[in-house]
Amino acid sequence: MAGLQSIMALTKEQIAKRISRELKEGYYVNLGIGIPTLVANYIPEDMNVVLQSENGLLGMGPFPLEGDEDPDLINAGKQTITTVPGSVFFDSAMSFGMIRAGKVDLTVLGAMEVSDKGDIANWKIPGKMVKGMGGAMDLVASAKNIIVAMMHTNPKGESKLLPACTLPLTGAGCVKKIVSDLAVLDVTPDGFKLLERAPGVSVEEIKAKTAGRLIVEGDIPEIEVKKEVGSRR
Amino acid sequence: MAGLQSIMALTKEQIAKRISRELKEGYYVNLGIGIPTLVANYIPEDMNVVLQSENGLLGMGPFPLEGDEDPDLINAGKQTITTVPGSVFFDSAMSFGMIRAGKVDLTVLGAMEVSDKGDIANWKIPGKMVKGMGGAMDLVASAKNIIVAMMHTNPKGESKLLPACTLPLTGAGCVKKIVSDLAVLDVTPDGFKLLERAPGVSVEEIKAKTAGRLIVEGDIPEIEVKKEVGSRR
Amino acid sequence: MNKVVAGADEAIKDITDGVTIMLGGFGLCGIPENCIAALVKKGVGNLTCISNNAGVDDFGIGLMLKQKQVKKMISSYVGENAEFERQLLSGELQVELIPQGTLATRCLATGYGMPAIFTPAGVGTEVAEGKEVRQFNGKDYLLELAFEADFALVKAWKGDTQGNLIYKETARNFNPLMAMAGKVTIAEVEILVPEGELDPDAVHTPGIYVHRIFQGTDYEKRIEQRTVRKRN
Amino acid sequence: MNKVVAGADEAIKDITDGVTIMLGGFGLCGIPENCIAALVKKGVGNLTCISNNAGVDDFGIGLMLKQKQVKKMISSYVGENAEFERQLLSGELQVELIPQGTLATRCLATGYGMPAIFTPAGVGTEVAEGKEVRQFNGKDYLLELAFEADFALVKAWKGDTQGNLIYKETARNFNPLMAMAGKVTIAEVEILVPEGELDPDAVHTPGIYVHRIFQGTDYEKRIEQRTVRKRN
Repeated sequence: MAGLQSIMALTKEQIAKRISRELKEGYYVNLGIGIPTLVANYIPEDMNVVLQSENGLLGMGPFPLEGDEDPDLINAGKQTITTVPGSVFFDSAMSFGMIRAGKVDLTVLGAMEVSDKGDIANWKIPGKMVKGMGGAMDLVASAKNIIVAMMHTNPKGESKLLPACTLPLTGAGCVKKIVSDLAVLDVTPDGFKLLERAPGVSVEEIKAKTAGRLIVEGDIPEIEVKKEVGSRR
Repeated sequence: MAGLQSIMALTKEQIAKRISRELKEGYYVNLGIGIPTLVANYIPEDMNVVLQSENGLLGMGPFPLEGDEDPDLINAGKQTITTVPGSVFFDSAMSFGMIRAGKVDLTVLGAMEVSDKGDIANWKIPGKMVKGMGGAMDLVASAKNIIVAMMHTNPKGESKLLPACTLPLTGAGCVKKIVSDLAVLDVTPDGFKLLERAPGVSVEEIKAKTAGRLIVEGDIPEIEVKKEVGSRR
Repeated sequence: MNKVVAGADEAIKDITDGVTIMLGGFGLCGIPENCIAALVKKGVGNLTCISNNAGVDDFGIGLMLKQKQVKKMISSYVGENAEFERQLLSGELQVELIPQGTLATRCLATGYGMPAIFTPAGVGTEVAEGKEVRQFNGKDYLLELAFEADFALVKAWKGDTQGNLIYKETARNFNPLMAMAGKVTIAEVEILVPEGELDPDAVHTPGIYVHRIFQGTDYEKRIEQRTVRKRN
Repeated sequence: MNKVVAGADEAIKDITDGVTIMLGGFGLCGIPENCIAALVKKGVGNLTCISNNAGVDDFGIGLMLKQKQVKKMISSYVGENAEFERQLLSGELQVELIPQGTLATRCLATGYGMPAIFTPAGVGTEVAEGKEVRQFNGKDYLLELAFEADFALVKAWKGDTQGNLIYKETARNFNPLMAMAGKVTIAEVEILVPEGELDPDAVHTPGIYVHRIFQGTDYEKRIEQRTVRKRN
């Protein structure tokens, strides 16, 4: 497998930047912890996107300036944050209410494993201390549009895109798209459909590192990474 | 029946006054339209009682002074009202939420018929234009303690306290107590239990005008009507 | 995120014959006066209206009834309105009466993505006919389904350009619930402010639920039952 | 209607061994610091705690865990806390993990008198084991029951003597939901005002849900993840 190891895989920032191209004007978006959080850095300046934090906030702003931290104002990752004009607070029942009702247009979250049927596992590793699912199960069960941001393989080089998840599920049949360090893939009824590949990463490498069913049709373009997308954060 | 017609029956105001003696310090109370509304006039001045209006208000005050009417401030009877210190507004889902959750200590409402099993009918007369149940079905299905304020008989002299309601029910097995123009009665598993009678009204008259099962045990005291209860309205 | 439209006519432009509309308000309190006027002007018909009440003869939904724009009313209390009664008795108008708390909670269910709720209201009555009854802790409850509504028309006191809404006093009533329950939610407000001017802790309806907002005009805010105390 | 008690010790005086307590807050944000301190001081044990998180080693519910006062935690996310992990692995502590939205909505159900709710969260996962699955409009939902809790301990920003509460920013989180769900609800506030001083349109929790209220003292309001941008 080492011979296929790409040195051109996307960085976490580049994954986030690629995901930011899925945003549309007027979207309400929930970003999970980790790479998904970085997506906020790549929202085009002229695009109106409102970030939801499931502990009870619409309109999440950037981290506060040093000394401006407010202990009453945190995000779902328990980080100190700020508001933006038009922000609004609500309780956690309404927060998950709007999630369940499909009012959040896009949810981006990380995963340990995704199956080619769109199942996702990202909360529990048997034998390890289990911290809990937090809001992940609610989000994956309810979101209209879920994009997973993840590494294509685990540190041992094993594929995380599987025919079936080996870990306990967070949700079944819910993932719509994956942006990994190697590729962009849609989850279709017939399996993972390869849409784009990281610059310099071959289709063969992606095939080798995708254990689930993979559909490759026609030429697979490279992910555009060079263009600097305007950041407002 | 005419020979038994009492001239000493309670007035509507006296019924309301008698019901006010069921209030306790700290009660949250929902008063229906008609005689129940009058109960507000007899809340003892030194007693803290909060009135709920199911359209979305806790802390209903008296009618406004002429010229102070506020179209945004009405009660469940659509009458202009005022607030009191500590009043709070909420939406109708929370309003019926607190009703269903048993947070309202006492509900007083009118009735066309009550059965000796505690069934109540007060929303629909077949053949007549039906206006709807409004919040009555929610209230009777949820309240811990329901007192019905009503005339003992209809204009034709027929009993409204029946073995079984003839009209479509508003709720089944929910009425706890009745204060009529003739008597105060508890609804028990064995039927209506006579507790008090209007001054000058005989037990025989009450028996004659109660079609449902009636329990009369020992001496039945007269309802105290002379004492003026302090009013804060 | 600017959801502001010019006025009621533009806000309702895609409301067509035969759709289901929720209308906020309790009695004449907190009703979307401007939207109703625009619907009357547009003359759209065959509507199913979900609203706690049906207005009076010459105001509120009564104006739409007068023009025979309403096929069916889903309400908890109606008939403060002679034309309503006439149409009902003549069979021109269908009416479905449901308990007020059930009406409110079915809106909440929609807005909170809950397909159904359990309520004790109506158990043992004709409201329970054909409905599933289920016992929890020895008490019976009816299973009631969340609403589906193509449009929700609500009236708020203040709103901002993002659609965040604040209601005043008992004019809140069904408005925040229906605001959450419309596939498309249209809000009319007495005072429209730029984003950032509302207290984020005091907003009742987050803008995520609202698709269009406009500043209403000429509010009549009619009083249905004027009850007063005499001044000394 | 005066629900004011002198302080945390008096407010929790009838909390005894073995009861079920809800505690508001998300992480360390909006937690009832004074009530927790009083429970630690009182040493009451064998508690079942319903709270989204379980504090950190030296703050929040972590202080109660350190004293082994907690028999069982019902939470959505735990283990930011070494002592928690130790007790869990040793079998001293039971943990029931439930999705965050389910936790919130089960509180709402209690406060709104709904015996159960339907949610899609957890369908097809181990959370669904032993639970009723029901399909509405082609989508599967789990039936989840309302909570029962002997006491709810919540923290608000402002409150009045009648128990009306207003929360600040994201410190709202689970507090208004648990305030509605306790058989006895105890509220601690940063600022206690006489009745009539809160804006009736801005109150989040009506006092009808609150049994005792007191002005808290010495709020630490610890920050769990201090994240900042550098000043230029």
